[in-house]
Amino acid sequence: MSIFIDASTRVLVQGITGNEGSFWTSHMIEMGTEVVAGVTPGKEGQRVHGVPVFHTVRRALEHHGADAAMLFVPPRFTKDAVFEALDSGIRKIVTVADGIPLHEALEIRSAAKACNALVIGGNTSGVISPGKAMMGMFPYWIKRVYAPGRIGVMTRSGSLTNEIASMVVAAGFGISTLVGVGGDSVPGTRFAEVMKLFESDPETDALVIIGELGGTMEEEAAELIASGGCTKPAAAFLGGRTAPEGKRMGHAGAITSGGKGSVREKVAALRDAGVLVAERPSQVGECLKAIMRKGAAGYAEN
Amino acid sequence: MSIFIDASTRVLVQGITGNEGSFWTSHMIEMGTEVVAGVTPGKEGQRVHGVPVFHTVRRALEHHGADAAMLFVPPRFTKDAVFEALDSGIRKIVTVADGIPLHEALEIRSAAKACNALVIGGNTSGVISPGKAMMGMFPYWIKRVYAPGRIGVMTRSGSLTNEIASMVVAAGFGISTLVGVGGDSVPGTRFAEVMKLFESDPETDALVIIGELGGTMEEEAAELIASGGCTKPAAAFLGGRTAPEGKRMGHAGAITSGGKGSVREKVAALRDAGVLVAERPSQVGECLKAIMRKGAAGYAEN
Amino acid sequence: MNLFEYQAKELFREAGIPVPQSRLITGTEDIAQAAKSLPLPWMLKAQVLQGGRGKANLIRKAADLQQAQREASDLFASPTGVRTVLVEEIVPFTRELYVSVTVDPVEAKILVLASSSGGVEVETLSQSAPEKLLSLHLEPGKKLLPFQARNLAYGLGLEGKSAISCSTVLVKLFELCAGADAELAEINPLFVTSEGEVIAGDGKIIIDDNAVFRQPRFQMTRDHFSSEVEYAAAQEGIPYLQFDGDISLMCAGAGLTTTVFDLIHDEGSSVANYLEFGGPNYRKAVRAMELCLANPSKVILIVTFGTIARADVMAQGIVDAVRQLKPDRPVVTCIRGTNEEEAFAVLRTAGLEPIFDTEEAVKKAVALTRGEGQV
Amino acid sequence: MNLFEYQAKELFREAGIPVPQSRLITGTEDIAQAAKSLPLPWMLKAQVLQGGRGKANLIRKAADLQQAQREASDLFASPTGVRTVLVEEIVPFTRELYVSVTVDPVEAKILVLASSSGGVEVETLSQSAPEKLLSLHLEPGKKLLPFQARNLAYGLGLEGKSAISCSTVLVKLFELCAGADAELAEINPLFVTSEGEVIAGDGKIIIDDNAVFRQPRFQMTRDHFSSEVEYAAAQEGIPYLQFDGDISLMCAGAGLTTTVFDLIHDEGSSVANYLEFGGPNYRKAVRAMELCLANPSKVILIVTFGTIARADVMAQGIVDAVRQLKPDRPVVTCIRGTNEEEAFAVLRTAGLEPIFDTEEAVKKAVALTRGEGQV
Repeated sequence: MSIFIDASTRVLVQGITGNEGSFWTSHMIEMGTEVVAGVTPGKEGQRVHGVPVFHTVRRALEHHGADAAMLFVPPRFTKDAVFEALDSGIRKIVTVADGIPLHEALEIRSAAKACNALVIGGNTSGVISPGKAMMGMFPYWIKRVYAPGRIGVMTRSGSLTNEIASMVVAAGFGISTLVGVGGDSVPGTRFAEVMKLFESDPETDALVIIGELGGTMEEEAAELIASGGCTKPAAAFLGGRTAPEGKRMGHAGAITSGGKGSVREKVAALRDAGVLVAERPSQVGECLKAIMRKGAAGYAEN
Repeated sequence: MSIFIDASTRVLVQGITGNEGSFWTSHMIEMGTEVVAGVTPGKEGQRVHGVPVFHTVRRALEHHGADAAMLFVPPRFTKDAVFEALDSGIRKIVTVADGIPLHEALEIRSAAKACNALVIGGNTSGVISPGKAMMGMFPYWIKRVYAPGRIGVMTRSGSLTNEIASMVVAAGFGISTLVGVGGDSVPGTRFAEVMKLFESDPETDALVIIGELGGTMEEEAAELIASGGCTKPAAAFLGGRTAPEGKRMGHAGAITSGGKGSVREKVAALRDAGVLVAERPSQVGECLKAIMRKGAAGYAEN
Repeated sequence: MNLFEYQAKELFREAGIPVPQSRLITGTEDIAQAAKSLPLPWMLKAQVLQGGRGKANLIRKAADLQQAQREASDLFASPTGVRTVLVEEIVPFTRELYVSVTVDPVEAKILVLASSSGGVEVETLSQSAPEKLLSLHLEPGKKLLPFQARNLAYGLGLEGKSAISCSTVLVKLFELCAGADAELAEINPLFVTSEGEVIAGDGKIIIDDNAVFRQPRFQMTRDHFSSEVEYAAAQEGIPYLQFDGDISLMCAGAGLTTTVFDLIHDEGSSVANYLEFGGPNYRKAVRAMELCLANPSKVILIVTFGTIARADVMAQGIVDAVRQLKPDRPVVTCIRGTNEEEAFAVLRTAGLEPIFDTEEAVKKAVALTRGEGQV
Repeated sequence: MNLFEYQAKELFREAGIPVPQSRLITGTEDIAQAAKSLPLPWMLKAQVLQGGRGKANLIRKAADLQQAQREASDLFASPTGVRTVLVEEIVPFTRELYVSVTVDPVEAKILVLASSSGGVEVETLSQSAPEKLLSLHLEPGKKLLPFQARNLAYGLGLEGKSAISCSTVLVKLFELCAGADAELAEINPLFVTSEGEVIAGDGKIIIDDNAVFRQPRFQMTRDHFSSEVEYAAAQEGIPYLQFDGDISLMCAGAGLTTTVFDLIHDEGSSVANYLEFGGPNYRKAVRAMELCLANPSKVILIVTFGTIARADVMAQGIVDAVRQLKPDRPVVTCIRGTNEEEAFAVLRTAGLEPIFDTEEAVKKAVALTRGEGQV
């Protein structure tokens, strides 16, 4: 299967009766995702696009097995919903909520780490394996962006991801899985953790990292590659190369302070680790082609 | 060695410069206890009865190895002192403080359980292995009470312990180790946990349980014996047989509520498990003699 | 420290837990004033700390003002000593639940309990219908999360709005328990109305005595005690319980005092008061004996076996007390422990015959209550 | 949200962290009044959010009233836009420390930092003297215990009273951080006086923007912004940054906007303002364009690649905005994503030529700033 989700993954949707939950549930189903149940307190007995709704995760799981939880829950209730899923034994969670309080995001990641769970998000579009399944909100209907293939993509951004993914596809490649780790300063899962999954994924040949200023996720990715923890060829594009110090560029996590988190440092770290970094979106396709050739050459040498 | 402490146990004293800490440190040393260092923030460089004082446990341990911590610390600071000892890797702690807030006592026991530590107390006289070593405040100088021997004693009380111990000694026995688990409603360590230590202690032949109304420690002890977790012969004395419902008899833990915690139930449970329960202090010696005979007979039968 | 129902409900209200409208009155004369702002019919609830107020007829219903005045004056005249009455609107309900937060000393966790059979004691519940009693353990320091509260509420069979209301109350009660340093925070019954609202019908909160120093809001007042002597002892910090028997206990050490209490009953006698002057109070012999003398007991029995509470110091205190207070009844002394030989000598100087054995001392005291063996 | 120094110190004071005596003034005329209750000499500290105020000459010393008035009027006349000045007593100190509480997103823990070299930026510290920077990680939800604070304080080489004072401050700062939903709570420098007292010399607190809803005490005011446009955008909830270049960005998606920002600079041009009208704001094209027009920019560049922020809806918004606002400068549009074909049609109806490629759009906009390729 793909690294996070495929057509056999049984997905539970928390917050399924809301506008967003209902809308994207129908798209997740349309794309082939197996949505087994939904949860909204007080709405048990309803159905949303044919999916039965339960008051609680616990009650839903009495009737339906689930491997993953998709959260369409407002940011202030996200911690509760994540803990509810974890408490019921679910170990793969995606939350799209934009605006999770920082200290709660910290608790979410801490709890996930403690029980070896993966929480993707918040402030993300989610995870998609084009042609197979989706947890989140992607315009999979735009085929020039979300075509299936063997490139693993990781990103902190939303619309920039559409931009870069379109370049990947334009260059003749497709996407195995795309993971949006989200734009918050404390995402539940970090690049380096996603890369480990891609590393052991037989369906992924190469990686594209879509980064930006702020934080240290790109540096951690570079460190993982440098230490041999990820051996697949990787290309990257990073936004915010010319961003001024101390200004938050849209995302909570996209800020440099005291010289830390600058794209210059990130690019240097990635390049030192052997990642081919594109200067502009339109170079991403060429970079991919180059690393794939190099990768093939590398294989030939062995 | 004895179950908790003997002459080779290196003891650190937290709160050593206070009146109580200083007074009982001198007695602990006099009795043969190896007190290696003391801790009082702000008093590093002093000596108390020859024992060097440090600001923190961490700094003390940079100079002296320690196996156990003895706390003469006011109740409001006890949680901090226990956590400080645990944080430095000490796994045997005795705290005599009377008045530890309940929710902090809960945190103390929870933390101790989480790292497999033994915290004895609060609201206790501590632990003594007569003739060897002492952590706490016992009148070891009264030889008709604290004579060495092969009986393990567990108690929730202070002065009643002196009373019962005097009966044990009067009957011709002596004490291997006496553990005061304390009179609080959430002691750090419970009877059943102490009994497991006595069970594997080659220096202890039989047990005396000094219980009282309230809580479920005696029932847990009975359950442990009934389930085969403690096979040594045991006698018991329990105070509060005629105590009225709902009245707190001195100790925080000594209260029955809604019929729970009555001595009648405890005695029934202990007797069902084969414990010989004395009706009055003066019967304790006879009970001990009886179980020792029976125990010997039991061995002969095998 | 036990809080009165009205105090518990005050905390509930502040925590956002719905409670019935009410007025607190301290005399029948307050009834008319209460009626101005609180529509009848009412429940009149005596504010006493004992359980089972219903059975003890300490809760009355009043349909109109006349009846309210009658019932109130009856309650205030109760031999139990009713000093305040809570006048409360009657809440129509469709169900009664039980919810509480307490500590589990074995697991070292916070314990949340909920049952769909409210209105009865939790001990009864746990015996009669344990399957109806839901429980949840939480690590100390953790909060009850809304989803956990919802699991309990739906587990009780609640639906619709009542499930949400109940889980909200559970979260708030949990926070209240930790914030108030409570041993127990209980709502029983928690009414469920036909509109799906929940309202705390009765409340019980016990503040941890070891934490009252940081809960300055509630103080022990005269209302907490059934006698002046108990109140005076509490203000002195001396553990004291009032009984109505023959022997005043003035002992040191909770376990030993309790044991002497048993031994007296074994001998067929009875206790006038339980008093402990050990630990931090071991120099307060005079005050302790004064409290004993405030009882119509026949004998004062003093038993100690102290370590830090040195026998000689206590003996000297007792001698001072006897000289100063000149007790009108016999005093039996059994003082052992650190420096016990010196203690014996001190007692003898005052003409008090030291006894060495607890049970002998008890027998002596009991005999004295019967006029035997007068010293 | 960044707090001003005076706000941070207000929180410190309430938390029991000692701060210098001070008065906040909003004009030179307040100086005389301040002098009545605050003895000179003083520090005059401009209340602006930028770092490095010392180097920027935004902190002045005043020995007497005349000097104070001179320095204050100078500060208020600063081009930075100084609206308030903190007048503070001068604290004589023997040492300066650094202490802070922040979050570690990798470990998912709270991070406490302390250094014996205060008064410099922590980033400098961590590079120049990492051995002097002590750190401690705590699980979220846990409190900093006094012993942990003492380990840090003694670790800094403090002794006697100053060690105790410093550890007390650490415990309080830690609680403040969690209680105020802070991303960062920093005291730098923390003065140590010759008497062993510690006093917060300067303070920096950043409240988590995602939690300001439950921290109602501090609101973003005009003082937080360097221009009216920025303030107006913030009130609208539209992410906006003020620059002084040629191209007004009106894009959707933080990452994409930031990338366009880079591309413009790569082309040798400059940005007038960064503005994001994606996500919840994707129907606010009119308001967004209004904000862009408030700048003296030469071109408005619109780039989007939306999913939920549908291309056709955004295109319609842009068309409405152009019709309504009649921009006095060229508008370049590059609108892709959900329903992009419909979007192209909509744009064309209004005479806007849709560009499909981001880099092409950027090039076009830059050319337009140079008067080339006018549409």
